[in-house]
Amino acid sequence: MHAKFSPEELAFQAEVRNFLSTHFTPELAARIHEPSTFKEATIEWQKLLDNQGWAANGWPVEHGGCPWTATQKYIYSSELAAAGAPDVMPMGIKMVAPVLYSYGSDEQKARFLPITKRSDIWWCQGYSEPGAGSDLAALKTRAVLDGDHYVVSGSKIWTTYAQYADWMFCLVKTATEGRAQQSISFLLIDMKSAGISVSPIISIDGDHHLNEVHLDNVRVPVENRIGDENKGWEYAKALLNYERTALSGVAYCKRMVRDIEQLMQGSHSGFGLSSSDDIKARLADIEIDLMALEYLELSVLNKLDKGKAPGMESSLLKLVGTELQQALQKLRWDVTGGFAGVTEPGTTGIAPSEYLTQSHQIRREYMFGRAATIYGGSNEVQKNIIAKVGLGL
Amino acid sequence: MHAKFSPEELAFQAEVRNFLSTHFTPELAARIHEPSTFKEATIEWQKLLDNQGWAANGWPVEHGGCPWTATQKYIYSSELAAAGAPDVMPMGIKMVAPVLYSYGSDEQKARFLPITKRSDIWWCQGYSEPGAGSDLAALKTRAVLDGDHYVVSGSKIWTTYAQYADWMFCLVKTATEGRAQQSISFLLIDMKSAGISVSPIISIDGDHHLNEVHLDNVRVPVENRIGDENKGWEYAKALLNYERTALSGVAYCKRMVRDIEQLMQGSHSGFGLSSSDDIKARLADIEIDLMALEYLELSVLNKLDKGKAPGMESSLLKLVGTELQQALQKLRWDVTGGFAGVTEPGTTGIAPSEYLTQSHQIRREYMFGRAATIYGGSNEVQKNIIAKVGLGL
Amino acid sequence: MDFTLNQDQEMLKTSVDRYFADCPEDKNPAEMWAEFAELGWLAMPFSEDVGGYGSSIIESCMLTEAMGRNNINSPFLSSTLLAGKLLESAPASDIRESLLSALLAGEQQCSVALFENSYADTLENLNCKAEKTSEGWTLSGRKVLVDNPAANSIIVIAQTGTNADSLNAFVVSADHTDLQKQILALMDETQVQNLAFNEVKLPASACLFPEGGAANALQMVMNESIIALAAEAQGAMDALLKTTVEYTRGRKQFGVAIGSFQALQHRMVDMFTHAEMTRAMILRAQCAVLDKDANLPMIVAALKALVGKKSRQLAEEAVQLHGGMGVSEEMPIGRYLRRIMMIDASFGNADIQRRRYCQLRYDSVA
Amino acid sequence: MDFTLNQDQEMLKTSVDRYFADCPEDKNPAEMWAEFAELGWLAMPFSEDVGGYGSSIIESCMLTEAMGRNNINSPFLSSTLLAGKLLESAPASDIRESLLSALLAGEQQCSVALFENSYADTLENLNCKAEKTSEGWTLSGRKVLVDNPAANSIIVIAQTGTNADSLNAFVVSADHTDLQKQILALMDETQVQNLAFNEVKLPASACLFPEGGAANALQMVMNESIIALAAEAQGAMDALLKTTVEYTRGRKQFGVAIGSFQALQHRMVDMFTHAEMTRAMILRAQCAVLDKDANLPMIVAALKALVGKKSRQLAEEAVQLHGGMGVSEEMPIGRYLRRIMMIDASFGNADIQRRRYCQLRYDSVA
Repeated sequence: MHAKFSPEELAFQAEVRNFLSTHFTPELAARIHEPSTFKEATIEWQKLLDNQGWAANGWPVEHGGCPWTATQKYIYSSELAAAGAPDVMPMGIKMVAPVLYSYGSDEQKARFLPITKRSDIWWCQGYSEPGAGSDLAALKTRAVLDGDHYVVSGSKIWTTYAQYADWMFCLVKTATEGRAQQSISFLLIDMKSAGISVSPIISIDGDHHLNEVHLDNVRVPVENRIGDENKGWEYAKALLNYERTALSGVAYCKRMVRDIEQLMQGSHSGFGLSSSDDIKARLADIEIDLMALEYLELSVLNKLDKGKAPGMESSLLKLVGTELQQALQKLRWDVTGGFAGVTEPGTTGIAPSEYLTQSHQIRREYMFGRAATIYGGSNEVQKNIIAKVGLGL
Repeated sequence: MHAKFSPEELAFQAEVRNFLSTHFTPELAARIHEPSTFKEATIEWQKLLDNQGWAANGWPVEHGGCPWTATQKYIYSSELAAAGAPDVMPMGIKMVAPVLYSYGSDEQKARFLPITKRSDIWWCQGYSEPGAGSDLAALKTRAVLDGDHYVVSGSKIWTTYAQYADWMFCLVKTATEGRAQQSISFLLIDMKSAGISVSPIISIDGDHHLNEVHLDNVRVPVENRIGDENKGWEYAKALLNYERTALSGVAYCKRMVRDIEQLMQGSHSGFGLSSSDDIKARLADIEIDLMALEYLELSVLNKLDKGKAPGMESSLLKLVGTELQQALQKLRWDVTGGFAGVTEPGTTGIAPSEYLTQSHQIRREYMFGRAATIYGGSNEVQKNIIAKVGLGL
Repeated sequence: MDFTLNQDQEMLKTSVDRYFADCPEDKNPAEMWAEFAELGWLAMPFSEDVGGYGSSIIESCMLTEAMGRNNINSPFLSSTLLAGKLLESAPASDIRESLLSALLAGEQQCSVALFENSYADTLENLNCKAEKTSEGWTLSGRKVLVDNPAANSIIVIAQTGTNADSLNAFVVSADHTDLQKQILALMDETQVQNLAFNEVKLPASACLFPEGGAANALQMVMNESIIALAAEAQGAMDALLKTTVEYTRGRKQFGVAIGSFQALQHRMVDMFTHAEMTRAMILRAQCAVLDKDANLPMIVAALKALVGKKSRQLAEEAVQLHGGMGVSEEMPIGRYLRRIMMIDASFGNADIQRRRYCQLRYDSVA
Repeated sequence: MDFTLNQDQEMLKTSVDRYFADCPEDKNPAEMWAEFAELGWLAMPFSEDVGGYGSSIIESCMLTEAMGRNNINSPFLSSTLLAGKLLESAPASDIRESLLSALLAGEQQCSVALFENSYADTLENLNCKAEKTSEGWTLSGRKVLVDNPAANSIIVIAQTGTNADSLNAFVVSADHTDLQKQILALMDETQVQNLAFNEVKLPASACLFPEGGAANALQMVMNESIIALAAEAQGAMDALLKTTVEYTRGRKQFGVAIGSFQALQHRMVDMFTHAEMTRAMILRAQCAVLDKDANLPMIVAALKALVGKKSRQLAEEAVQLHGGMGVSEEMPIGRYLRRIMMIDASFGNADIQRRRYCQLRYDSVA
């Protein structure tokens, strides 16, 4: 038993670091953070990753994935987060692609996988509906067969970055009777189709990430259905588990710890690290939990490497990881002494600049971070899963 | 609006203090704490209170109660707790007596109220049964009418101080059909009756407070039934609310805060108050909650004085009060650096004596204090009540 | 001990609650201010000597609590309760009388410039300097997060020397030409400003406390302002709890109302408990003011710590229990959360207040 | 990175788990000790040089975890892992070899006398003095809460001077006539003793580290002992969670199993989360030992803080969810809780450990 990296793993770590320091420039980082350049800069960054062969690292090797061990995946995502570099947008490469290569036809694979890998198309996810959040069985969007097309009508909600999307992957009802789970199909829909309209939902950080997508008699070719009719729920479920394992966010948390240490050393916060045992204790409680979470994640990865499938461990990682993220987002907001509440800093520079430069990010991550315990199956749903699967209750 | 005591209230406070300083002697306190003299010393103390006219202060004046305002009741119980003096054992004066004077016959009142007030008999409460804790509707102890007697068989559990009791007040099933709540009667049972046996339950503090009482064809005269047959549940319910208002324990909590301050100033704890912001913060969090709880209780009392009945407020006071008690019991245990874990200190005095002298009390109150969130309707049941009554859920 | 409102207070409460419940969120601020003046609310907390009605902290909290409940921003706290009451506590002077009369009539607004680094500052670490000159005073330094850039006058807190009572208060006109300003928008939809004083000249009359005593007066009005601010948070907490209970009663998932799930019920009970605890602590602090309790500073620190902690927990739970609706601007949950966060930050957050409480409570003991 | 056990470890785990699951709670301690010796467990953690099998922290934790799970008290940790390993880390000497051979054979037990005021002491504030004389050493001072009064020898930690490395370790026979003893019973059904040394004379050979280095050696064996102690707590946590889940599945209230109430389910999930977090942290600390991580002291402080906090929360929840049964001795819940509380207290509780973590983690930073 050991936790040390092997020479090969250390070499891989150095390779990732080297790539990041040369390709993830401060200029690129700034353009990704700025809403007006977010989309183009994100695509540019994903293409850089793809040129390196890393964009679709989780895919099967035959489709362009990397033959990485779980340890390598851990190193890769840790280094990305440590550098503050975003991972690829999940909707295409991480969410629809596994469904495509697992259940899609050869034509569908050939058509969509390469352009998804190259970030030539932007995907959005059409699962949630008004009135059906964590409960996908309550979906109402209907797809009625009309010749070689489905006619789709309904609404999807909380659709992340639908305003940028070229395509949507979507769960729709294709049968009116039978169990809800056996009446759902998985469709790919071109966002330029007639009858689609996207209305923005402003979220509590004041930004526009989310949307409602209205479908009004949208005609979708039958060939855009993945797998069998009425089996979409099964395909989507396999994918949900994947979504959760990606959510523990230890490396992101570590970066916030560094931010907090720096902020607390600033002369302005009133929370000097050296002088206040109570604030050190608050940070230490979180950091200690984080140390444990890191090894909880590593031990799950270790099991994956040994060929065991992740069960409710992914629920556990999501639960603990998102709670720690929120605790750190809160503490980081707090140590600015109110300055992270500034949304527009005005012109002249009287205020302590070290807070104002970070204020936008600190506030936005705190605010939108509240969603982390809601999306991807709310933490209450994760607890239900653990109670059932983990404890047999 | 003001929180100050009036001159009359201040005079009353002085009267109580004076009584306590002259009558609640250290010698009496020691005998109450010592298990072998607990019963006789407790009765002696209650008789002193009764001589002063205070033992049954909550009773209607015509039965010997005091015409106190809610503020006076608050002053009285605060002063008692501040002096470390126990209130009367609740089972007789506070629990069965209200049922007696509210629903008992004139004969029952004349027979039981005076001797209960004088502490000439010791009562115990027979509600809980094995398999029916907070759920009184699941009672199984049967009382079958046979001439002018009930024949009672079954078991009661968690019966506090049944080993000392002369009489038990008891809920029994007197009907086999109909709603559980309409098949229960309220009986007074002489503990010397044939067929009663008491077996001790040792609790996690190692002491003997609790018992299981077995009833094997015990003959109870019908005249010992309170009120109507099958209405016992109603009488008991009215009493449960009373039990809860008595449970916030602010004054007891304040005494523990003082203990903790003293322990932390000792040279041995490693938790010096002056040097450690983190431990001060832990104590401060509890103390601040306690400051709020005190006024929450006062505002409930204020409403009572204005003639309003307490509703789910008593559940709220029990919930918050017991949680704070447990938090303080835990902190007080912690600051002894392990010494409160000592059950027998041996003979020679090498160890720091300031911890060992208090060790028994600190450990016992922590341990048996775990029961505070369980008895009198568990805190989970209180939350159900608040959700229903307070929030309309 | 008596916690009941008198008849006048009951009546005021009814009209205040009605006014704010009917007040649209985007009401024109100048119009609202004029209505406050008309209703007498801007004169209410002042003594009859200066033309007020002599009401107490109870009445002030009725206003702020109703604003909090209805998510309404107003300079009432910063201009009337903080700046106005600080002016009132100063000895008689021309500038005091003229400013007070304009404030009470609703013709002007005023603001106190206190913090220099962040809301975490305490009165002990202020560095802004006022130097006495032959013509009057010269002000140098920086102030940050000063409430209400629309205020006509700013009362600047500055050091005139080095001893404990050398803090003083200086009235500066908002349009003073030597004043550098940076206006900041905050996430609760209010604005604040940072101010730089580079040897700003003031007349001798600008000094409000020529005989000293500003620190004590400031501490007292800050204490009362913090209680009123806590009442605003209370209003927001009550509104959030109410909307959460209603939402979970109506929202269905897996075929039943989510409000019927016991785990969520118990969490709403925790929210309820938080709100009842803060309400009781506000009552305690109000009584401490009315009873002139010497422990007021400690009680106020405890109050601000408690309200900061509990209100944020409650607001975060309200977001969580609203699910996707909670993180969108479709419902006002986010607005309440942002306001609650800014209330916690103002005058020093829960961590800072708890530390202050510990100093006042234990430092003499240990 | 590889967290799998090797084949020998898997086999050991099977036999250890079986032994303790079958071991009655009231088993005669001397008999158990003889069986430990027979099974080779008392020699296991030592190097082959001194007759051991060279096993690691992993194997030691298997034993303590199984003891924790089955609520079995044994001097294995204090005698073998703490005293024995401290002896092993001393340079060769007659006393070392003879004591080690007696320990490995199970013929004797040994204990380390460390604390002087309470478990909250740290190595930096020890005052017990050892003075060098022409005949050997003179020991003065007090030790408290010394494990296992049945131990035949006691290794007393004492100061020989004033500099950082003047700490040393002295072997004292438990029947030394000048030793004053006070035996204390603890609530976890173990015993400890307090010792007073009033100029106790020892031969020169009693000193285990004549060339210094005792503090480092002691720190290392304490680190490993704390990890083994955490594993014992882990065993107790796992047992408590298991019995709580089983109890709530069987126990009916209001007509249904209380384990079906969602609020209780979510609280059991919190208990499960606590147990998985501590397990992961023990893994981290074990790896830090095996990988000779320089951050081991910081990781061990974090581990002890985490285990203390989470195990006590879990045990208190186990009591609560067992209702009346939880506060009676009808079930072993209380025994587990008491043992967990004593484990938290030993070597400094969660508060003390967090403070140590903060010192090691932030003091160089700020």
